Amino acid sequence: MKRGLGLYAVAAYAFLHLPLLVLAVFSFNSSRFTIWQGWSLAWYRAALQDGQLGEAAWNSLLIAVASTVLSTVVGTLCAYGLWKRDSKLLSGSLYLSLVTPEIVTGISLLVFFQWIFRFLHVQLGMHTVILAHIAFSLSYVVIVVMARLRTFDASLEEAALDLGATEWQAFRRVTLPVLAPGIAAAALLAFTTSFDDYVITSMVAGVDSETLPMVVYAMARRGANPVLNAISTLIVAVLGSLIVLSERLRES
Amino acid sequence: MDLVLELQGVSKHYPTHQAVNEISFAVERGAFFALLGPSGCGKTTTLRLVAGFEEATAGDISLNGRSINQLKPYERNVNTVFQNYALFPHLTVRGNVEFGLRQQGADQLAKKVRDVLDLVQLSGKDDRFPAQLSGGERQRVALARSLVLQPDVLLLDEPLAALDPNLRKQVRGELKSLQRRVGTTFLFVTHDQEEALSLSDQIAVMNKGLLEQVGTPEDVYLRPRTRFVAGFLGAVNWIDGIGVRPEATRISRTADGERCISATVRSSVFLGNCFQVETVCRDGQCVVAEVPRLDGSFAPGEPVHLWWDPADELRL
Amino acid sequence: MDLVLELQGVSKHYPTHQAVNEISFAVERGAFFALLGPSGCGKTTTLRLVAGFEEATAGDISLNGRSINQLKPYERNVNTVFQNYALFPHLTVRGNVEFGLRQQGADQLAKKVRDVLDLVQLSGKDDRFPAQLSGGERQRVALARSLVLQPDVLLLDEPLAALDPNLRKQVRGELKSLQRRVGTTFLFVTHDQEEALSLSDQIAVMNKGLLEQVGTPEDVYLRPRTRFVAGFLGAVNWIDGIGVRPEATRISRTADGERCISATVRSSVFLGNCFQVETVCRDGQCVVAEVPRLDGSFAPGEPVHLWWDPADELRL
Amino acid sequence: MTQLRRLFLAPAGVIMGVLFLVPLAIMLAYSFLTRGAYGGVTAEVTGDNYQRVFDPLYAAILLRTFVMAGTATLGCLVLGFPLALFISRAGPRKNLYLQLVILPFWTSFLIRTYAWMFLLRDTGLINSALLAAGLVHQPLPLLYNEGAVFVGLVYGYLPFVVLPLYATLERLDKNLLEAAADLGARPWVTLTRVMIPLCAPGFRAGALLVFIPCLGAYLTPDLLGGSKTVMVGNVIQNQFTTARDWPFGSAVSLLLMAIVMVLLMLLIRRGGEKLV
Amino acid sequence: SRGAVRRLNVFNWSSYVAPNTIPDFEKEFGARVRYAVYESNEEMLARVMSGNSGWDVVFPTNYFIEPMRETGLLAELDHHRLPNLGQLDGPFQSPAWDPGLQWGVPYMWNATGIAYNKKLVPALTAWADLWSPALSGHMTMLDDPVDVFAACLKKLGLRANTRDTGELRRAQHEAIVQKPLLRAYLNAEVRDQLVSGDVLAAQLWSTTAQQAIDASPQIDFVYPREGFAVYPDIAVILRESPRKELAHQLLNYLLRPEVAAAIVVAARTATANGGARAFLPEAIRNNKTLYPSVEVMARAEWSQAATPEIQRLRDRLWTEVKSS
Ligand SMILES: Nc1ncnc2c1ncn2[C@@H]1O[C@H](COP(=O)(O)OP(=O)(O)OP(=O)(O)O)[C@@H](O)[C@H]1O
Ligand SMILES: Nc1ncnc2c1ncn2[C@@H]1O[C@H](COP(=O)(O)OP(=O)(O)OP(=O)(O)O)[C@@H](O)[C@H]1O
Ligand SMILES: [Mg+2]
Ligand SMILES: [Mg+2]
Repeated sequence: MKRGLGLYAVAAYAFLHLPLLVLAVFSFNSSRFTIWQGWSLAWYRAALQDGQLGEAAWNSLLIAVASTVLSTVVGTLCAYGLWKRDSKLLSGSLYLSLVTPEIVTGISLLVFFQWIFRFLHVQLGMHTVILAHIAFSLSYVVIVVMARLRTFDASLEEAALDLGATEWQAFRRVTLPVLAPGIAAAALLAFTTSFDDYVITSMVAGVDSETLPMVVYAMARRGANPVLNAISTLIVAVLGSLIVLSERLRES
Repeated sequence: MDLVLELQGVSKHYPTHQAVNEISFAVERGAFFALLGPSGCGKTTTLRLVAGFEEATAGDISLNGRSINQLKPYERNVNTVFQNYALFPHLTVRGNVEFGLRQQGADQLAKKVRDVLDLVQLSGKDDRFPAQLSGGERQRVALARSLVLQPDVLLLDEPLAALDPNLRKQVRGELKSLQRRVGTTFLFVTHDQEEALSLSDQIAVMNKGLLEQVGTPEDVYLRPRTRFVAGFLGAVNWIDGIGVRPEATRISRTADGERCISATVRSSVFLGNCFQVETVCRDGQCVVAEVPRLDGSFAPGEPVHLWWDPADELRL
Repeated sequence: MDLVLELQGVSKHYPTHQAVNEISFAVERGAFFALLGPSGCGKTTTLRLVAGFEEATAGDISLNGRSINQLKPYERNVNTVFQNYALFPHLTVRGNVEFGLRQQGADQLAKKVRDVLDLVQLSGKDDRFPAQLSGGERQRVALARSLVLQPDVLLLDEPLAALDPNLRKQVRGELKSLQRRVGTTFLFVTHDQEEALSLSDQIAVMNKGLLEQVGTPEDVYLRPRTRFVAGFLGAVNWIDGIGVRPEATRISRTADGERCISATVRSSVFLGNCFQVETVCRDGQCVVAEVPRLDGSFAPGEPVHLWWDPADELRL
Repeated sequence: MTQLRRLFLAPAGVIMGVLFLVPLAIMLAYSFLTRGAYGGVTAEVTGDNYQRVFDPLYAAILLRTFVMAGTATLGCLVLGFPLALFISRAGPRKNLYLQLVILPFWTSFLIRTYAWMFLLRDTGLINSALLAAGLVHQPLPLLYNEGAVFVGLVYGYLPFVVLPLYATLERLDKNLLEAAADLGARPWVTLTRVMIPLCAPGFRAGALLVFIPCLGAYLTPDLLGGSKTVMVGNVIQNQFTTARDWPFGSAVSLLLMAIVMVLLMLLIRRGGEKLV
Repeated sequence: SRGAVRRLNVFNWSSYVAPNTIPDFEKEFGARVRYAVYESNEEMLARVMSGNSGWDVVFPTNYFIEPMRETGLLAELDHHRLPNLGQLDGPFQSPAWDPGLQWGVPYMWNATGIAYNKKLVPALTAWADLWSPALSGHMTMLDDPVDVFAACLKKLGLRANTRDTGELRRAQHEAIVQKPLLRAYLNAEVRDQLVSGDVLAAQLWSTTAQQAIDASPQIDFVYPREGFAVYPDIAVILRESPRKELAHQLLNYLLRPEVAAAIVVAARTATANGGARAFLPEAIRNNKTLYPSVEVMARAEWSQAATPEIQRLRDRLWTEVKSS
């Protein structure tokens, strides 16, 4: 049984990793097609020189960072508040937004922005994308931080009060530090979901807010393109090492 | 006498449950005061009312003669040692002990911390994190953290419950001597009558949110006011309405004196320092006698005579 | 005599730790056998070796004279009552009790279940889920679940530890009488010497993975072979190499007889059925005497004389 | 505490209100209006958008979507459980293995889908390999069919079941498994009668986390399914682009939401676990 | 983002300009152009629909002009700012969809035919060939109701712009019959699959087909016997644009013969710019894919905007095809 499980795991991991591995390998292929014609960095050069890609990557990064910071702060406070005493309406809508199909979220936001823009003339752009991302990553953050809070011992806070700390000091100096790992995890999740999102972004993006996934999508639509393999590999490498790094930090 | 803490007709009613009902008692300065009662009787709630984590539904709590009902926990000069110690996991021993002092903006932190850690024999472990300490050490950190603030009353919620039984007896002794040394008033919650008897100057026995009796260990053990108190503080044989404790129940092979009951031994269990002899009277009632080991044991089936000194009867 | 379980030179070495070292003992059929020792001494590991959850590094375990080293847990006719009871939360009381029977493909399930539930006085609660039961009831379900399979040996890992102290004493009695009624062999792990003494016919005392002594309660309490055993089973005064238990340490105001030590009372604590009198000898050594309450107490500072019956000395 | 708490909840409340509830409300409103001649909406209140939803055509699409999402979910659970079990048994390496499950999913969903297109095409790697090995003589039609969509969905959502299942397995009291063995249960019985039932919460959470996104999926059917099949997601997207029929699109979206909510209620009722 | 430098946001089909078209414009007019590309009219519409997307110039296909105008997305052109309008080919001077060229300037045009692999014998000549079981699993159609229905209608010998619901239904039947034979409904991405041989025959736009042909000698393109639809892509200025002047300057710039010619050479497209012909190399001018002969063009049918009713019916029928 034990061995069977092991073999299965090998197969499962192959299933999970092969596709990207293949992508990575062929990103070094000198040929456009899936016939191996020898090593080459041509596609990487192409990817790195492509101005549109660079800008899109930069946009994605800005958006991800901004929305992560905001949704993490707001989400953490919210989780804490809900943990103190549940608010049916708020937690309800959080759960609902968590399980709303992306397409619906995207459409509803698009409709919403158009509708309010009738009244105040604002253009779609970074700000709308960031708002949208906050809207959908908020629930992730709350859920993750909440999971951490469930294992948080309320008497720690009482102890702080008992030792003369005010409620705010207790939160600031005891609750937050203890929750830190959970918050970090939440932030990581928010960041990647934001960095990865296409469906919602493509609906609320404006002229100056094309993101990496949007460019990738357009390229994928145009058919096989080794430049895409190169970008994908770069993203996997960069994000992957980012994750590993953060893991290291958390452990130490 | 100098009362540091006074509760007058204090009640705490939860929507679903009346946890504490009109209890009143007073604690003398420097006393080791125990709140004793079965699980769920309202001990912790009472403690939390004093600490200020719960608001009393009725009644008045006063510290040094001044009412503190309106004060927030961080405005009351009492401190709590929580049942699970509630040490801050992200702070070192020093960090934990300093926490309260910083809130007060006290001076010479370092010295105060050093002194209190010496007091609880934890010097040298200042830089450990709670996770790196044994159960006993954690408990001592919790004590130090509160004691360093020199509270008027130190509240302890089953401080020994979290310790492994072998450790418990030892720590019990240390706790007592510590209290004697620092002279701080201890208000101490437990459901273990042996603990309460061995530690405290005064015991308040609670049951179902009500205060049954307050008194010295001897009072509550030898002169219980209610059947509950009598039973909760130790085993009792109830013989036609009269209560006699097993160790006061004398047992002999020969009938001497008139007022004695004849019975037969059902079983005799060796408990180390004594034998627990279970006998059955004519009327089928079961009476347990505790015989010091040195007085020897009795064999099952042996006919015996039971008697006791009227002075040892429990009068409710 | 009829041995049901035999361990011969059994060891369990974990990469990091030698949990059990070459222990050997035999359990008689129908006996109530206790494994007593401090936390971490290897009791649970020993039990798990017998149950088959761990594989012995060395030595031989035999059941009814046949070696069972090679058998998987589900092939051994022994059953375990886990410390946390390990009841299946998704099954009702009946479901839990039936579980083992189904595996055996036994017939008349219903009857067997009814009988065993009667035995542990749980009839009528068959359809409750574990979450809907009190601690004591859960423990009884765990017992029923195992007893219904009529194992050659029933293994119990601190079956009382999970209960609240007030309940513990009562359940202890029930457990004993249950064992007498069903006559199943109980192999019982505890770190509470009072529990071991009051329950068992035989006690094996373990320490640091080694077996220190096996014997009746009287043997291990009165005739301990090692200092560890002597100390673990109860308090001991060590006076120039001779061990005397507090309750055997006589204390009197007048010196009678020659072999007696003069000392002064330091403190006297009321423990209900007795006073714990702490005295200090000339040489500064501290000796504790346990005085039956009825013999009255002593005041701190009183000069007293200590003596004991040589027969009460512990000879190692 | 109350005032501090109110302060803490306010921002989230505002965000959820403005960026989630209000948009939904607008869609609700739209779903009762009529389509403008050239898209957009005109302020004529009507209910036919909802009638149209129940037209057999869309009912069939809804059904197909459910079947597809259902099978994908099942696939994820079946494939995910053994993996979760393996990880929970992996001892010190647990975290590494867990990271390995998650790692591919730090990459864009599109890239992962694209990788599969790359593998499954006639001249893609799998077929090239099969041909080279002489196992087949002409390439198998791997891409552009429901099979490909299934693979894409399963691949895309596997971790969403592995994580909760792993969590429950971690919380699972090992004694329970030992108890089963102790009572004479062979490994298989222990697995089916004790372990799997006790993982019910994990299965439930996992199923929800996979099933719902699958309901809304529209890129996977397009990219891997060659647009030959429509799922509800495609219908919605189509209404807001090609068809330019926002009211109907809104109606379908809200219907989907309603279904999701009902599912959620049922699951929360049963067992009442939190999702995460 | 307003600076001294003038900015212009242009949203165009992929590979629809020459590498230096935009840079030259920027230099000449001291402007900074943000140039992004899309793959389908829907994609573009979805982005500009909000009326505040920030785009200034987009290039919808002619049948999108009417809806976009009706929903108030388009700005009216100022002909004084477009002196080069005269360069347009005859047919584009006053087209059916916009007689006065009020709303847009025809940019490039495009026809749908069949791109196929030469190894197929006999060579494909008609839409009907895309119904032949022999090619089952190796054919694709465009993922767009307009194109697919046009092909089906033509196969039936009907007008691609028909307003007759009955005819549309017959076309739908054809589509449903054809679907099982198809590998997929693909747009531009089919190009590489043609080149790599995954796909042997595909309904495709002439310009995309030309790119495939350039990539592989194996590919050829045919304007089907039954006739085919022609789609001009129109350069329009969005009403929301706050930079109408610069936008006009771009349109006028794109109308310059040499600019248009350069684009054709680079992107291999068919321009609506008659003046450009003169600048085109022989090879391209006679390229039968980009510039079919007169007799071929006789079979062409210029696409028109469908009425909302037809559009709606077509979408529904299309959904039925997809879910069949
Ligand atoms: N927040 C609450 N809401 C409702 N009932 C409560 C609440 N807190 C405590 N109770 C009830 O009040 C009673 C007293 O609780 P309390 O914790 O004081 O008991 P306790 O004496 O400390 O018991 P233990 O020895 O088990 O700690 C219990 O029956 C408990 O169920
Ligand atoms: N899997 C393991 N790996 C390494 N050491 C172990 C393992 N399991 C137990 N030990 C060690 O073996 C020793 C005996 O463990 P065991 O659980 O038998 O003690 P115990 O007598 O049951 O203690 P307690 O009374 O606390 O249950 C302990 O020191 C423990 O740390
Ligand atoms: Mg309590
Ligand atoms: Mg143990």
